Amino acid sequence: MSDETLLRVREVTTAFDTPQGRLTAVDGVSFDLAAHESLGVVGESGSGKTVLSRTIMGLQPRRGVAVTGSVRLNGAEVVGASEGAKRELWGRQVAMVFQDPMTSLNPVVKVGKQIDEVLRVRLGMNRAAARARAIELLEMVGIPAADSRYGAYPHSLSGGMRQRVVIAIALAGSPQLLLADEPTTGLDVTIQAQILNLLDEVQGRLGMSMILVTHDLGVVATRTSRLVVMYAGRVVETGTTRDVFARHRMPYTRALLESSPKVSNPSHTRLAAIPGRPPNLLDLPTGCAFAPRCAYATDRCRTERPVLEPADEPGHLFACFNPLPVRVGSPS
Amino acid sequence: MARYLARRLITLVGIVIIISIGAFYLIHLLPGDPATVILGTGDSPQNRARLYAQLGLNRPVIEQYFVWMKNILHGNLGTSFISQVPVWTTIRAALPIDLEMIVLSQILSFAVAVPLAMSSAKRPDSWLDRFLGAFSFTMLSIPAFILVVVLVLVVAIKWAVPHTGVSSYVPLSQDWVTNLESMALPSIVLAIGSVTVYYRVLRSDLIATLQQEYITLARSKGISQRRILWRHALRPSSVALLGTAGVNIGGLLAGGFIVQYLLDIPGLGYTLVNSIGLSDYLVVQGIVLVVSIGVIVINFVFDFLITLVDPRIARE
Amino acid sequence: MNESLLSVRDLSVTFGPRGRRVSAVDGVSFDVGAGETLGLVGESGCGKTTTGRALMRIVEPTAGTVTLEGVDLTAASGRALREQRTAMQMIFQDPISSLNPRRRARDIVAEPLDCWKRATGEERRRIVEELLAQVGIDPVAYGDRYARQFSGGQCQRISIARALAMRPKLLICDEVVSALDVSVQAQILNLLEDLKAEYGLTLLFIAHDLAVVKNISDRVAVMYLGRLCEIGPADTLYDAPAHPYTKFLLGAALEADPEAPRRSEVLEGEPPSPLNPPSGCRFRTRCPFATERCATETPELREVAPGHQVACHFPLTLARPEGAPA
Amino acid sequence: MSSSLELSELVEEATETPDGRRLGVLFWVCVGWLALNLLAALLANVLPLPNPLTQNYNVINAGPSLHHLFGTDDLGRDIFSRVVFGSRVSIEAGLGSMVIGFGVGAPLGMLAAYRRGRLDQVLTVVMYVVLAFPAIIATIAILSFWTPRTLLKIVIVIGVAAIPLVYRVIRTATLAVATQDFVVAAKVQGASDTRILVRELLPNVAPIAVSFLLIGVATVVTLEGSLAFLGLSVAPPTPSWGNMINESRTILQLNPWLALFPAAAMCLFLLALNFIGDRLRTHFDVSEGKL
Repeated sequence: MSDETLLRVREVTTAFDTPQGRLTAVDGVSFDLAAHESLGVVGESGSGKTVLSRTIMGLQPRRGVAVTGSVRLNGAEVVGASEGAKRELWGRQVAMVFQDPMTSLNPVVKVGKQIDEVLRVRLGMNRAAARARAIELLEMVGIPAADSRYGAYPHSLSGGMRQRVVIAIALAGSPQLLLADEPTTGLDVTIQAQILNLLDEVQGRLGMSMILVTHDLGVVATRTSRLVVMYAGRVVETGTTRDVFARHRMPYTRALLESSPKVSNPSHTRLAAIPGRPPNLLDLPTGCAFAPRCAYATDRCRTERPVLEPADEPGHLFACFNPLPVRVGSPS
Repeated sequence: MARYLARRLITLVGIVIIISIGAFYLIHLLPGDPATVILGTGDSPQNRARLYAQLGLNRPVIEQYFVWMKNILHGNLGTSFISQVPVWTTIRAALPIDLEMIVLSQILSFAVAVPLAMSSAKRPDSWLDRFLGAFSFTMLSIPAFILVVVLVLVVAIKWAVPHTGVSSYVPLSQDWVTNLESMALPSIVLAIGSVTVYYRVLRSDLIATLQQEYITLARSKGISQRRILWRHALRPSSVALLGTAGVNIGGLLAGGFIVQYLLDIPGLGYTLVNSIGLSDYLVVQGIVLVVSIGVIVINFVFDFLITLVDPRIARE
Repeated sequence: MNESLLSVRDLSVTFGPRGRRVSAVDGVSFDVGAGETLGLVGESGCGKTTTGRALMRIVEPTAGTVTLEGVDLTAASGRALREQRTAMQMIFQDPISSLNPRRRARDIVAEPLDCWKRATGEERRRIVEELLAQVGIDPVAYGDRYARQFSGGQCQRISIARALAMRPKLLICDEVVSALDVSVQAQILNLLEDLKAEYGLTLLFIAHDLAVVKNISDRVAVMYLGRLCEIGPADTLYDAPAHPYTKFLLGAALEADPEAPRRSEVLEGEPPSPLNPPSGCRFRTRCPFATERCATETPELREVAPGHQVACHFPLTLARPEGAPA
Repeated sequence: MSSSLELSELVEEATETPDGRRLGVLFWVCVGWLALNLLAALLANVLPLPNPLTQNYNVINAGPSLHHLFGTDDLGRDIFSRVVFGSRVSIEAGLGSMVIGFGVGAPLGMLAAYRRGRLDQVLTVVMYVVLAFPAIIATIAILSFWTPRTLLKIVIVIGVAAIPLVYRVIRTATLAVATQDFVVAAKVQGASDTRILVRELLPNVAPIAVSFLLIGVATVVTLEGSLAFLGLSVAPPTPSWGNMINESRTILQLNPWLALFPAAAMCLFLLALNFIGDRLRTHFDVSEGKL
């Protein structure tokens, strides 16, 4: 492993025990993340992208979960580590920005105190220093009148402001890796743009690595250098963002790209909808999980599971028996 | 916040007035002549004359109410026609006993229920949680009077603990050891009832809270589980607990009679039961009024505590 | 434009008690021509959903008129109102909560028919099965399932079938695809286009997603803080927005294309509170072009191109030299 | 969304019937026990039971035997028979007062939550005020002076006191449903208010109402027992569980059976009611939360 690699994920599988049986939410996922790099993880609901981000952090519930494989963050193994050992990583090495800013802040604790906690408990700052630093962080994430907002309760802040506070909490311990799980899903477009720019800016400024988990290809298109596309818990395609957009080989990637409407297309452009619905994780088909919805599926797809294999470009992998031909030019 | 409290205070006063009307009017709702009901067994021509003078029974009902109210505001709830003791004197002697019983039982209840609920919520469906769940459910289904009968049988008789009667009751200020000895059993009985309720309410809210995203965020900061439970989970989970406690404590004040009656503790409930037996209407009326107001004040205090715990509530 | 089917004039909705009154919709006027799709777009809290609900009088308008085919809907009450409502139908954002979990798909779709005793027995069954089949739900396999047994996309299909049962003239779609996965979203959008053609429907399509709105709409109206900013043909409005707000909104939209230019012009700040909206133009507090005049004088909608109206004192299209690229 | 919440979503997505949860064996045992109690109370006159009032001084304070299943009391009356007949008082008081409480409180609560506005405001304030009056104290006060005491009067007083409580629960439950989009959808289709109340709201509120009703019956049974201790329930010699336990206190050491059987009957009855009520509530609450 090169010393540039910050995060090394190998064959990670996360399965939940449910009353209806064993549910494999993440299935054999592997990738590397270099320092200062930003990686996008894209998939629809049920693709396992959120469970994957929690598994990387080791933040899954305590019981009823089985994780196998290896997640090494700066050389430290997360899978199987004790809660105490993981606690050492959390906040200091890796921090998370959550999906819904309305529910991710404690409603009865002042926002300043929620930032303070990392500084005082984890960094051992005293009360005054923690307060000063918390206000600095609030200013850094673009909260106006940070001094007075320090004592505000979350309910008096708008969604955008709350997400800035969540980012401030994540930055408090100066982590090397920031995991952002759908950080802008519930926000308005103009606020979404603000938050994405903020994440971009702090990542560059603090030299962090970032994993941006989202269902929206628009979010990752210009803000990540590499992409992982997930379907039914597995990686179906990965490569540089450019390669995945322009030279994708997996039919699901194309379907995902072409089924979402674009502002640049004329109105009443017929959308290439994917038939059927996202897969049932408790009852996955034997072969390729996408086969039932795939226009190119053959008998082999329905019986045998494709593994990731390299495409022409370096670092570009796809899992498909009938890959699409490389198209010339960009997909749009 | 201040506006919210002011509004609550106004409603409080309004309700007290309505309750006073209710307590006053009770006598007119009952069948028969009010004078006969009030005098009960203490009927005599002199008493009758005094009653008419005291309440102005021949005057219009509205005027009677104002006379009655004026007396009450001067601390005069009337004088019992049966014992010839002022009602307020009787109540003042009994009330501290209820308060002591409630304070003791509530300290005990919270001290037991909160840690139990936390250990249950930490690992729902663990053997401890299942056991506590089943146990609390069973206790919930045993009425207080059955519990008292059983406890008296086991503790007071089998273990020969001194069973104090009304005559031997000693106030806290006189001899706290003897007092606590006699208050232990009733407080424990009341506490058992409260613990089961508090445990169940807090446990289910804690479990819901621990599934909230902000708890995951707190975990992701790398702080200890103990800190998460006490600093992040307990406060947002205690809104329903405080609401329940307010109602429950009010219920103890109003419903403590059964325990007092069975254990011979001369509190308000005991006095109430006795007065009902003697048909001492004025004492009953006085206790109804005092207890009602007490219940409302307790609810108000707990509503206030809730707004302290959850700042979102005062905003609505 | 075709002859207008729906005509909204000076529609206003206010909520709340005196002193804390929120003006959610303030003097909104627009027309929807028969057979066309009008997209209503804006950020949360801009009043687009309230506008849709006020048209159906689920929320009572405080002022203004709503006319459908010459009939004033704001005048009716009681049974007449209920009967008029059937000419318009509505589909909601949350597909799961739109269906009563304790009823079967078949009965949900039949509900409007039962309400008005339009069909019974064999005819009712035939209509329901036809509708379900049309929205892509197999009536034989799924018709007897309870609402709670369906996925979000399927629920939305059932909602559409129910809305079509009374053969409405106007369909109001309120954020109907925002709760769905992209792949399912495309299915529903295509389905709506197909049904619109088949039933000759007129659509009012309310959404926050600019790409979705453009995709389905003939004309688009943009709302900000309870007022209409701009209304015009979809393609023109997106290519050459006349209102600064529209321009910023489009600038913030994310294009799923890594080669797309990363637009640096981001709208700063957040919308002000509707409790205390700014005087004059409501966008002026965030508008980089705002002047004195914007604070004192409320801009009215005026035409900048045929069919393209804007409520701005200094529309962008007029300020540009002729022939400049959009 | 937390991992566990997301998990439940995944599971729901993956299983076609989220409502497939079971109520459990214990639930049905409790239902059976309740049914047995009701049946015995209903058929007490027809069953081959000795008269609960007949005194037999030859067998006083006898332990359980084949002849007297639960033994006899200090007057030689058959305890088993008295327990069975005594259940009638508890059941009549519990069901009767809940019929009054739900008969008035439930329709008002549903109407207020659906209509909102002025009607809701007025009703809620009235109920709030009534609720502030401590029901137990009021019940005792009224019953102590409203003589002669009969079961009907007890039922009326408790039933009226229950109205605001029922109103509040039903109003809250209806409110949670009435704000859902399917109610708006029904309005949009032109459904009348009555139709919406009956077709859309009632089926969703009913399960909560039933579970609350069962817990309400349990509360009233306990309250009636307490009243018996104060001599405010039905007068002896009519058997009731409360009366029997109260009478047994003085001779508890002499004849523990006398207290044990009515107390056990009462506790098991309450346990069954509470368990069924609680189970129903969690069973429906979960799916309600997913609405």
